[in-house]
Amino acid sequence: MGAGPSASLRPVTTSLARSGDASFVVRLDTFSGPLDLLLHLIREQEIDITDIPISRVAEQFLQAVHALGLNEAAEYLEMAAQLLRIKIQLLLPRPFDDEEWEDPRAELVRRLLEYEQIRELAEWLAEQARQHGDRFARGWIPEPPEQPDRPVTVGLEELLLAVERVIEAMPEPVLHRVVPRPLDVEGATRRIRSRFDERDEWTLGDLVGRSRSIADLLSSLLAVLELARVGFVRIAQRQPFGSVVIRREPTDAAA
Amino acid sequence: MNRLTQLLEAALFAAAHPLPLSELAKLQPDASHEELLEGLRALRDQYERGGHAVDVVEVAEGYQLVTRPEFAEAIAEAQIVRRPRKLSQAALETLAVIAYRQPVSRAEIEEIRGVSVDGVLRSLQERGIIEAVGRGEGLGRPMLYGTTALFFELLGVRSLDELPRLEELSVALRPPSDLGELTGS
Amino acid sequence: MNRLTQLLEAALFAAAHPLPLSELAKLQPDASHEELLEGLRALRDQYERGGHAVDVVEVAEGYQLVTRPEFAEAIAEAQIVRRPRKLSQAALETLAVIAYRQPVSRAEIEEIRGVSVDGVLRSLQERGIIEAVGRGEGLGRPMLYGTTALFFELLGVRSLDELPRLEELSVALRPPSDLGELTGS
Repeated sequence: MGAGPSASLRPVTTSLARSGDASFVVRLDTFSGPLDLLLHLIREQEIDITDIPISRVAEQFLQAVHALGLNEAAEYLEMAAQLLRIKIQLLLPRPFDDEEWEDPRAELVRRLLEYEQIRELAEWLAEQARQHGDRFARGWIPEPPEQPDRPVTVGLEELLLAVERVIEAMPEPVLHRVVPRPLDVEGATRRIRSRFDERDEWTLGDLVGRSRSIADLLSSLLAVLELARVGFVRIAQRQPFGSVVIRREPTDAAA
Repeated sequence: MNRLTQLLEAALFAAAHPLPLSELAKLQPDASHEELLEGLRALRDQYERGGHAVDVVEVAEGYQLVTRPEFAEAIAEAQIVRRPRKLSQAALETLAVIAYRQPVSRAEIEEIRGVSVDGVLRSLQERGIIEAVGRGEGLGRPMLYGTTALFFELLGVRSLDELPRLEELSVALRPPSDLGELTGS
Repeated sequence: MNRLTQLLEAALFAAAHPLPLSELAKLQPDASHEELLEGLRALRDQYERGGHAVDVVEVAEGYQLVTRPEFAEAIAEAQIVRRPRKLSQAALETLAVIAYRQPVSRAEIEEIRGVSVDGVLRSLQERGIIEAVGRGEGLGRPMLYGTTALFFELLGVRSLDELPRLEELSVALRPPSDLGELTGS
């Protein structure tokens, strides 16, 4: 199923379909819509667009829609319906002398021509984009360190909206007064000192533990610092961002 | 290179996007229109004579420094830059309709293309190639679309005037529509 | 300029980041290390001799093209490259708190906004919209922030008193709790 008799200019993607009687080849995914498919059928068979043999084209169109698995595509089905409607209108007897008669194909022809123009323009755009796509703009602009930041704009309205957002997002004000809780460094020092009876080395996290409050945490930290100051422990960090280790100093000096 | 030419080079170099003449004029407020054009010409000459890989192009109603096309293959192959993503046929056709009929509503585009263009419009808008330019009359006051400066940048054209006129197209029979109005005059 | 020098120029110009020699080597795989360095030197020479406003410099990550400093300044002054841009939501909200509560400490802003404002404060300060105006009472004597003359200029108001709904909003923006009470005294 390689190359069919028609070498479409557009990219080949997937399945081919061949209709029984008329030998035309259509390719799935290469059509950007029912007008495209219709135009393809007409142009490929070198049909005069102003005198479309609707009966034949409608049949081919339907076959193609089936073959392409486009049965689900409302747009294609709509076009198929329109073609059949035109076919029927053409079959109706018309008065020989009726000057008011309008070819039921006229509107379709107009749309097809209009669409064909758009396609030609699209091709021009594609070629233009392809050519210009080979010209690259500067990809990256290093920030000169000494240059001031870009100027900014602020509007009053913007500012007021921001204020309102902030107020909106604010938690309910705390109405009760927080009872002051004094730091208890002495108590914490006693507690921490006693923990070194268990072992000689603690990480700061383990030592301070999960404090019940900020005051407790601060008390513990101050206690550790105080113990380090008096030489009871040494504070070390073996690697950057590693955990802080508190180690009891050898007690020979004290002993 | 004289001072103005140097300033022009520095500005085009630092901006990356196309700069209109009105912006470039700020570099040396006492420089005339002609002097600016002369400076841009001098810069081009300098690039040409020096055998540089870059060039000044006129695009999207401005001036921009870009690499010469003959080096595209090599630097794309070396994976130093990626070529811009190709536009799909659907995107190209939609762009063609918008370019020629802007401002235009989704319904009008769909009427011409015969398919739904919802997804294509969204993606073109996200890529900044088209934008909503207002609302039309009529039912539901539909959003109207137009092309952006990036559209011209992508194509490497100065403005709508550089797009082919409908009369120049090979499609023989002109449809009895108002398709020609935008470019016709 | 020979082909390699041209390729180097095109690559450095179009690349999205500084290019190390290893990447530049991909442009012409048979070129030696020395030839690449020679090419970069040739490009520099060409810029120098031609009196160009650009230059090749080596940074930690590799080679890049830059505007010469003396022109960078002129461009910054002409403000053609750096278009004014809007502040982020986060910056605006922080600015709003400072405008209505000044002088105000970082802790207080953070309490009101419920998020860390470290980065935002720094960037607002760098842009000259706010400044440190003193130090507060209490633990650590925290830095206090206020708005600058540039802020009023941007808003188009002459002074704090001209900010709309000043009294009402400054009360509404009171921090949910008083910071001093937490640590006790």
